[in-house]
Amino acid sequence: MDYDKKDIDIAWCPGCGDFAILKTLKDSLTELNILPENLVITSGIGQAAKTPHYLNCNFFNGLHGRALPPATAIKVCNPELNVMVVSGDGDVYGEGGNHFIHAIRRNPNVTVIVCNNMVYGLTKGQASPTSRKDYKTPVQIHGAANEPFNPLAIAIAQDASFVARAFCGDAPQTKEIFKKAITHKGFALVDVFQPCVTFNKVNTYPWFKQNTYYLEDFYVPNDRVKAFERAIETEKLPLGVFYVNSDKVTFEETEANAEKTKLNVFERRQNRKEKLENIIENLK
Amino acid sequence: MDYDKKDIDIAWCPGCGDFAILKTLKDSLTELNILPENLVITSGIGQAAKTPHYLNCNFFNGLHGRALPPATAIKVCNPELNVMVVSGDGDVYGEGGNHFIHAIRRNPNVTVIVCNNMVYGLTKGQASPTSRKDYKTPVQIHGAANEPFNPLAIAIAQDASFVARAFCGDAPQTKEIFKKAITHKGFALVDVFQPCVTFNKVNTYPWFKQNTYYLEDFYVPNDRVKAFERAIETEKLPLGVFYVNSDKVTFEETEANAEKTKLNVFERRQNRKEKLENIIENLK
Amino acid sequence: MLKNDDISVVMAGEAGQGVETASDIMVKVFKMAGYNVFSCKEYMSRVRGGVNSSTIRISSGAISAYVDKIDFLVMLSPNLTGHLEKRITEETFILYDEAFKNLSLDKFKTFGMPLTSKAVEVGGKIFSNVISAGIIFGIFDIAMNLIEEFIRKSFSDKTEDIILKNIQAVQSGYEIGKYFINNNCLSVNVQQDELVADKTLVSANEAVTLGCIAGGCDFIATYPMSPSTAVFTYLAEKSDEFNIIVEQAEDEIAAMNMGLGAWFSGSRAMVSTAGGGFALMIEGISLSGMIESPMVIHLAQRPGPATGLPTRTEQGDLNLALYSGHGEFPRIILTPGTPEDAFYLSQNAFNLADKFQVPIFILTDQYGLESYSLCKPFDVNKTEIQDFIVKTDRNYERYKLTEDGVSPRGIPDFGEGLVKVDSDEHDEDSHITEDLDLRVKMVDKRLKKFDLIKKEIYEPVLFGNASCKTLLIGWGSTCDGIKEALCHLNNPDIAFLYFKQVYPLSEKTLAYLEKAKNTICIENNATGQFAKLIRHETGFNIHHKILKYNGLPFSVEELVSKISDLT
Amino acid sequence: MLKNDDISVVMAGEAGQGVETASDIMVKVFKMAGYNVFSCKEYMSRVRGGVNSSTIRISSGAISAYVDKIDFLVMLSPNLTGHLEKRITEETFILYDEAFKNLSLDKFKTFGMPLTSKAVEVGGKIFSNVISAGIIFGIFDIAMNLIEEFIRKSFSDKTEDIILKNIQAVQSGYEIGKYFINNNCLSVNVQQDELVADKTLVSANEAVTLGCIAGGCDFIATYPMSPSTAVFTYLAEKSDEFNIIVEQAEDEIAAMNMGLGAWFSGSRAMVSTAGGGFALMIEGISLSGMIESPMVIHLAQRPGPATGLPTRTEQGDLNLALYSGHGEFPRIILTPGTPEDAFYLSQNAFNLADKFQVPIFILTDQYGLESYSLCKPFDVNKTEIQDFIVKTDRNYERYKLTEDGVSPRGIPDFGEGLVKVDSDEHDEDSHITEDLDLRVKMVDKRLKKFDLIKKEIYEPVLFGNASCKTLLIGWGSTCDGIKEALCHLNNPDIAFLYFKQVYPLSEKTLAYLEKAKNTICIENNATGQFAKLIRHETGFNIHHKILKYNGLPFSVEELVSKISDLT
Ligand SMILES: Cc1ncc(C[n+]2csc(CCOP(=O)(O)OP(=O)(O)O)c2C)c(N)n1
Ligand SMILES: Cc1ncc(C[n+]2csc(CCOP(=O)(O)OP(=O)(O)O)c2C)c(N)n1
Ligand code: SF4
Ligand code: SF4
Ligand SMILES: [Mg+2]
Ligand SMILES: [Mg+2]
Repeated sequence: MDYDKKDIDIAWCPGCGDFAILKTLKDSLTELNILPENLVITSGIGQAAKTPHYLNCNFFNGLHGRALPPATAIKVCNPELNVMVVSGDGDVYGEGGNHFIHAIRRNPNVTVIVCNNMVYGLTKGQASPTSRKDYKTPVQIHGAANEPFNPLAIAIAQDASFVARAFCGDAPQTKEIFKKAITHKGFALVDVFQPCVTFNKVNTYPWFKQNTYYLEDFYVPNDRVKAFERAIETEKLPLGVFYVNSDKVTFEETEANAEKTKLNVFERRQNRKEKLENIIENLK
Repeated sequence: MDYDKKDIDIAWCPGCGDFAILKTLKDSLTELNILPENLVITSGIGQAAKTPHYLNCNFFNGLHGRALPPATAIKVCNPELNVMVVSGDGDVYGEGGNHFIHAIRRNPNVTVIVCNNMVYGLTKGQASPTSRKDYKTPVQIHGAANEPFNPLAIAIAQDASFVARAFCGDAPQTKEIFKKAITHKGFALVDVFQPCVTFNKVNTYPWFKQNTYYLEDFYVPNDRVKAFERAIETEKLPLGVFYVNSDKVTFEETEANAEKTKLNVFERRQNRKEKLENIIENLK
Repeated sequence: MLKNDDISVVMAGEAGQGVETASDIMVKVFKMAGYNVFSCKEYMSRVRGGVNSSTIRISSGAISAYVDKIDFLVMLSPNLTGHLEKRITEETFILYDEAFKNLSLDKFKTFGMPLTSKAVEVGGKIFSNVISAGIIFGIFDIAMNLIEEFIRKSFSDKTEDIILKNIQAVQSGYEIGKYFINNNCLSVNVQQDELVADKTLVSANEAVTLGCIAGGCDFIATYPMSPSTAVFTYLAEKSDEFNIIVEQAEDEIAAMNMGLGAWFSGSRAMVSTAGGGFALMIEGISLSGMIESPMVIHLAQRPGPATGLPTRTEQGDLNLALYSGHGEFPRIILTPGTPEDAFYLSQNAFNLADKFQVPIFILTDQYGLESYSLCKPFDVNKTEIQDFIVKTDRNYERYKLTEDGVSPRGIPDFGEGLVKVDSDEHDEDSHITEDLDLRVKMVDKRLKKFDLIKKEIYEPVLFGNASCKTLLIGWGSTCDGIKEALCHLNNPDIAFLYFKQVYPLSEKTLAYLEKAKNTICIENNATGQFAKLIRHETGFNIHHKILKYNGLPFSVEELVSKISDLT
Repeated sequence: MLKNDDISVVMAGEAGQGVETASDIMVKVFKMAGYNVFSCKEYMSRVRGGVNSSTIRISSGAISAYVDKIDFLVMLSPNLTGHLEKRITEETFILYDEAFKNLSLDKFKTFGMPLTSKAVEVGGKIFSNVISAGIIFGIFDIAMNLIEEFIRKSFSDKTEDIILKNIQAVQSGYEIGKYFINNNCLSVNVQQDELVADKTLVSANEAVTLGCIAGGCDFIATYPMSPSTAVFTYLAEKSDEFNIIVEQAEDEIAAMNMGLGAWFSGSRAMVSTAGGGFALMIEGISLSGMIESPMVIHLAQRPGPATGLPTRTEQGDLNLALYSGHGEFPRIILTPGTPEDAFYLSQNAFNLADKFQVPIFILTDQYGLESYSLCKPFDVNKTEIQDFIVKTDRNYERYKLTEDGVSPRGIPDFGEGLVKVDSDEHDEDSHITEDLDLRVKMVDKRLKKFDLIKKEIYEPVLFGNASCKTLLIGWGSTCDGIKEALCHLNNPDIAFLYFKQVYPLSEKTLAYLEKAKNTICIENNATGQFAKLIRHETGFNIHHKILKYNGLPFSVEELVSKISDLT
C-alpha cells in the first residue's frame, strides 16, 4: 500500500498551499519507508485538518482544536505507531492552545505539522492567532489588533524538543525539515507557512517568499536562547530548524509509562483476576 | 472604606503563603490609594482563588481556570475600573492555559497575580503545571514527569507588557513588585512563589529562600532576549521584574475599542432607535 | 407548470462560482419589481468546488418556505448532488452551460445556454452567475432599468468598470432568457403584489442581529462557527455605529466567560455559536445560573453529532439547550420561526435576561437563518430597552433574599456598594458559605424565578381552527413551511400550533393538545425532541411525529404528503 | 437509647484534625471485631479549620445508611455547624475536649474529656483523634489486642515509634471510654454478627475503581475534581500493578479527547470527573457518539450549579448526563446504589461500551462514594473482560453498515486494514460525506444501536411486595437508606423499586408504576430529575416526590417520616 489515494475529490481551493504540504508529506513518509498501516494522523477541524482524508493511513479526525490529546494518548498506548498531527493554525494555536503548551511539556514522540495560513480558512476568513497585525477581515473590521501568536517562541520557552518552520512553497527544503521532524524522537513542531489563496490576500506566495529566509548553514539549533532570539525576529521570518533538544525523555518512556508501554495493549491486562482477588481478600 | 475585612473566617491553613500575599496586596492597594469601590478582582477556583473574599472590593469569583476572560471583558467594558486577577498556578496555567496565552496577546490593562505553590492545594495535593520534576503526589506516584510550565518564559515569548516574579516570604520586595505591576499600563503578570505548608513539603519557605535570588540592581528589564535568558534559569530562580514593554497599546485602547470605551456603559446605547430605523428602512 | 403562478428557480454551482451572490441579486430585484419572493440555500462545507444551490421562489401569493419542485434549474457547473437530482422532474427546465460535455440528464428537458462564452465576452468566467440571474430576469420580463438601478446601488462601492460589466452580464443573460421563453412558447404567470412594496426582505440572520442591537447588546465575544458566524459578522460590521464591543475569543469557553464579565460590568452581552461550540460553554451556563447573571446565547443549530454536517440544517440541539449546565437553575428558550419573531424575540431576550437574571437562548438553525423572506418592517418603536441595573448603596448585597427570588443587580462603581459574585454556593453578600440551610434558601431563590418567568411567556400561536381534529405542532424554522402546507391541505380539520418559546412551556399547551384527536409533531431532527419535552412537561403523548434529519429543511410538498398520510 | 442495639457515633473536628483517619480506624476495627458497621462523612471545602464530621454506625443488624440520630458525639474542636447541631438531642452524649472554653451546648449531656492533655502526653495534639477512637473502643469494650493488631497492620509502613505512640493513644482513650461508661452506668448493647466475618468493608470509591480494573481499564486521563478524584488516585496507586496508564490532563477537554484516542488505539479508557469538569467534556461525548467510540465516564455528582458545594452530595447531574452532547446518539447511564453494584456495573461498563461503541456513564455521588459499608466480597470470577476488537483485513471499513448498527471495530496496526474515524458525517470508510441519503443511513445506524442496548438492561429491583399500594422509587446512592426506611416502616403495602440503570429505562418500569396506587420518587436534588425522566419515557406522572438538596444525604429517619406523611 502506498500513500497515494486514487479518485478522491479534494475539497481545497485550487492553488491552496495545503496541496503542497500534502505532497511533501507523502514524499517524506515514502522516503522514510514508513508504512501507512503503521502511521496514525490525528487532526482537528479546518481546511488543513482534512489532510488525513487525502492520503492512505490510519487517522483520527477529531474535534476542532483537539488534535493533540488523542495523538498523545495513541502514542503512549501504542508506541510502535508513528503518530503525527496535521492541522491548522486556528486549530492548534487557537481553540487548541492549552493542549499545545501542555503537550510540549509531556514530550510525546509525535510530529506536529501546523499548516499556518494566518487565517481561519474553513470558516471563511476570520483572523487566526497568527494573523499579522492590522489584517482586516469581516470580523476584525479595523484589522487584527493582537500580538500575533508566536508558536516557535512559545515552544522554545517550554523547551520543546524540536522546533522548526517551513514554507510550503519550497518543497525540497520543507521535505528535509519534515523528515528531520518525523525521525526526531520527541515532540516535534513544524509550523508551515501556507498561503490561503482565497481568504488571505496579504500573506500570499510572493509575500512569504519576500518575508522569509533560511537560517544560515552555520546556525546550530542547540542553544535555547539563540533559538528564541531567532524565533522572535519579525523583519524577515527565518525558516529551518530553530531548536533541537535530544536529551529529553519522551512521555512514553517516562518512569510512569516505561514498563507498561513495552507490553502491547493485549498483554497489559494479564493476571488481573488473580491480583484483584488478592486486593479484595485484603479488604475483608 | 478600607481593604480590611473584619470578623472573617479565612479558609486557608495556618502558615499558608496566601496570607502573606493577601496582606501585601492590601498594603499595595492602600499605598496606591486605589478605592475598593473602584477595584474588581476576578479569580477562578482554588485556595488562592478565594483571596477576593478576604478583602473589601468588588469581585467576580468565577469558574476554575476562567479568571482571565471576565477580567478582560470587565476592563474593556469599563476601563475606569482597576481590574486584577488573583488566582492559583493550576487555575491560570493549567485549566486556564489557553486564556493565559491569549490574554497576553490582547494586552488588557489588567494585573495578574498568580499564587504559585507548585501544587493543586484545594484538591489536596496533585501536581500542578509548575510542579518541579520528580515531585511525588498520590497521582504522580513516580513524581511529576513533565517539563515544568515556565510562565515567565511563555509570557516573554508573547511579548507580554510586564513580567515579574516574587516570593511572598519577602513582603517588602513583593509589595514593590505588586505596585509596579498595578501601576503598569497593560497586561502585567506577577508569578508569586507561595509555600503550601500542607501539601508541598518540597518547595517550602526555606527552599524558596535558598533557591531564589533577586535580579541584579543593574538589570534593565527592557530586552526580550535577555529577559528570556533570565526566565529560563533553573539553578536558582531569579526574582524581580524581568521584562517591561511599555510601548504596547492596550486592548481597551485598540482602534476597535478606543471610541467606545470613552463612553460609559449607559451612554453607549444612545440613538440606537434612529439608526436602526434607518437600517430597517434600507432593507425595504 | 407554467400555468402555475408560483415559480421555483434553483441555481446550482460550485462553491466559489457565486451562486449565493446571484441568488441575492435575484431575490432583491424581484422584491424591487414587486414580486413575492423567498430564497434559501444549501451548500457543502468547502470553500471551492462541490455543489451548492439556492432555491428562489417567485410567486403571486405570499410564500416563505422551501419547496422541492424546481421549475427552472440553472446549472453553473456540470455536477449535481443526489439530493438535488431527486428534485428534478419532467416539468423542470434545466438550463445548463453549453460548454459542458456529457451532461447525464438527457431524459429531462435540458437546454444548453452560452453561459461561459458570454461570460468571457463580458470579462471572465466569473460572470456566469450574473448572466444566469439575467436569464431569469429575462424569463420574467423584469424591467431592465430596474435591474440596472439595483446593480448601481448595490455595487456602489465598486469601480464603474465593474458595474458596467455586471450590467452587461445581466443584459446578455436577459436576452438569452427572453429568447428562451419565446422559443419555447412559455409564459410565466406570476403576478406582482402591491403589498410587497411595504415589506422588507430579510434573513433571520439579519433579524436576529438587528433584534440584538435593538435589545441593547453592546458586547459580543464569540468564536466563529457555522451557521452562527453571520450574526457575529453582521454585528461586527455595525459595531462602530452602535458602540458594540466585538471580540473574537480564543475559544468558546473564553467567549462565554467574557460575556459574563461584560454583564457583570454593566454591558448587555451575547454569544453566537453552534452545537459543538456551545458544548464548550456549558460550564459557563451553569455559572450564569449560579451567579444569576443574565446571558443571551444565540445557538444556531446544525446537524450533529460532533462536527456533523457543518453547513446544513437541523433542530437537534433543543435538549442540549434545555439541560445544559450541571446543577439546577432556570432558563428561557426562544425559538423564533420567522424573521419578525427573530427580531422581536432577540430584542426582548436582553430584557428578559436582565429582568430575571438568567441565561436565555435564541435557538435558530441554518435554514431559518439563511433564508430570505418578506415581512412587515420591524418597528423599533414597539421595542424598548428595559434596564434593571440599580445604583448600589453602602450596604448593598448582591444576593439579597427577596420575595420573588430576584435580587437587585448592581454593577461595580455605580453607587457606593461593592458588587460581588461567586460560583460557590454563597450567602447574600456573595461569600462562600457552608450553611446548608442557606443553601436551601439560595436554591429556592434561584428556582423561584421560574414562576416569574412563566408569567412572561410567548404563547404558542394557533393557525386554523381551535376545534380541529388534527393538530400539527412545530417550533422554530419549520413554522412557515407548515403554514404553507396547511394552506395547501385546505382542510378545516387541521390546525397548526406554532411555538416560538419552548421553555418554559406555555401552560395552555395541554389544553390545546387535549382538544385534538390527533396530534402530529413536526421536527427537523431524528428523535422528536420537542415531542419528548411536551411529554415531560405535560405528560401528553403526541400521537405522531414527522421527522427529517438528512440536513435539509422540510419542503412544503413533503409536509403536505406526510400530513395527509397521517390524517 | 442504650437499650438500642444500633449506635451512631459522630466524630467532629476541624479539617486537619484527623476526623477521617479516626473514622477509618473505627469502622475497620469494628469490622474486625465482628460488628456491623457503616460510616459516612460530610466536610467543608477547605484543607484546615472549619467543621467536618464522620458518622459511624455500629449495629447488631446489617445497616448501610446515614442516620440523623447521634448517640455519641465526639468533639475534637469546640465548634459545630448548624446542620450538626440540629442532630443533637437530649439522648446524645457529647464528649468534648475539656480544654475547650465556653462550649455553648450546656443544655445537653456534655462530658469533658482530657483529649488534648492525653494527646500531649502521647506525643502531640495530633493524637486527639486516635484517642477519641480509643474512647469509643473502650465504650464498646473491644479487645485491645485486636486493636493493636490492626494498628500494627495498617501502620506497617511507619516507624515503630509512631506505631507505639498510636497504640498508646488508643490505649489512653480506651481507658477513658471504659471509665466513662462505668461511671455513667451505661452499657452499649450491640451484638456481634457472625456474618460480618465473610464480608468486605468497602466504599463505592474502592468498588468503582476495582470494578474498572476488573473491566479491563488500562488508561485513565483525568483532571482532579471532588468528589471524583479518589477513583483517579486509587487507580494511580494500582497503576503499576495493573499496567494502567494514568495521566493528569491539563483540563477536562484534554482528558476526554485523550480517552477517545486511547480507545482508538486499543486501550480501554475512562475519565473520572464531576459536574463542572464533565461540562467541559460534553463536546467530546458528542464526538464519541459520532465516531462510535466506546467511552466510560465516571461522573461523581456534587451540588451545583457552578462550583456549588464542592465536597457535598447531590443527585443533580442526571439530566446533564442524559442530554450531554449536541446531536443525537445513544448512551447508557448506570447508577449503582451499593458498593456491590458499583463494582459489577463498573466492570461491565467497559464491556457494554466496547460492545455497543457508545459512551457509558457510571453516575455516583459524594455520599455514596465516600461511605463505607459491608458487603459480600466481589467475585472477580463472575466477571469477564469481553473484548470486541477485530483484526482488520485489507478492505476494512470502520463504519460498515450492518444489520444491527454495530460495525466491527479495528485498531491501527492490528491486521492489514486502515482504521479511520471522523467527526464529520462520514461514509462507511470514514471519509467526510455530503451524501444526504448516507447521512440518514448513518444516523439510523447510530440510533439503531439503542435497540440492542435495551436488550441488556439492568432491570430495576423491587424490594417488598409487587402488589403494594405505595411504590417508592429511587436510584443510585439513596438505595440503602430507602431500604432501611422500608424496614422501619414495616408496612407490606409499601415497596421500593431501585434503579441501578436509569437509561435506557427498563421497559418494565411502566408496569411497576401502574400497579401502585401511590408512587413516590425519592431524589437527592431539587427538581426531581428522575421523576421527569420517567414521565418523559413512559408518560407516567409520579404522584409525589421527596427531594433533598441541602448537600446532605437523606437520613433514614427523615425518609421514614416523609414516606409516612405521604402514605
Ligand atoms: C468547537 C468548534 N468551534 C468552532 C468550529 C468552527 N471551525 C471549524 S474550522 C475553524 C477554524 C479553522 O481554522 P484553521 O485551524 O486555521 O484551519 P484552516 O481552515 O485555516 O486550514 C473553525 C473556527 C468548530 N468546528 N468547532
Ligand atoms: C472545571 C473544574 N475542574 C476541576 C476543579 C477542581 N479544582 C478546584 S481548585 C483546583 C486546583 C487548584 O489548584 P491551584 O489553582 O494551583 O490553586 P491552589 O489551591 O493551589 O491555590 C481544581 C483542580 C474545578 N473546580 N473545576
Ligand atoms: S480557503 Fe484557503 S486554506 Fe482553505 S482550501 Fe481555500 S485556499 Fe486553502
Ligand atoms: S492547602 Fe496549601 S495552599 Fe491551600 S491553604 Fe493550605 S497551605 Fe495554603
Ligand atoms: Mg488557518
Ligand atoms: Mg496551586
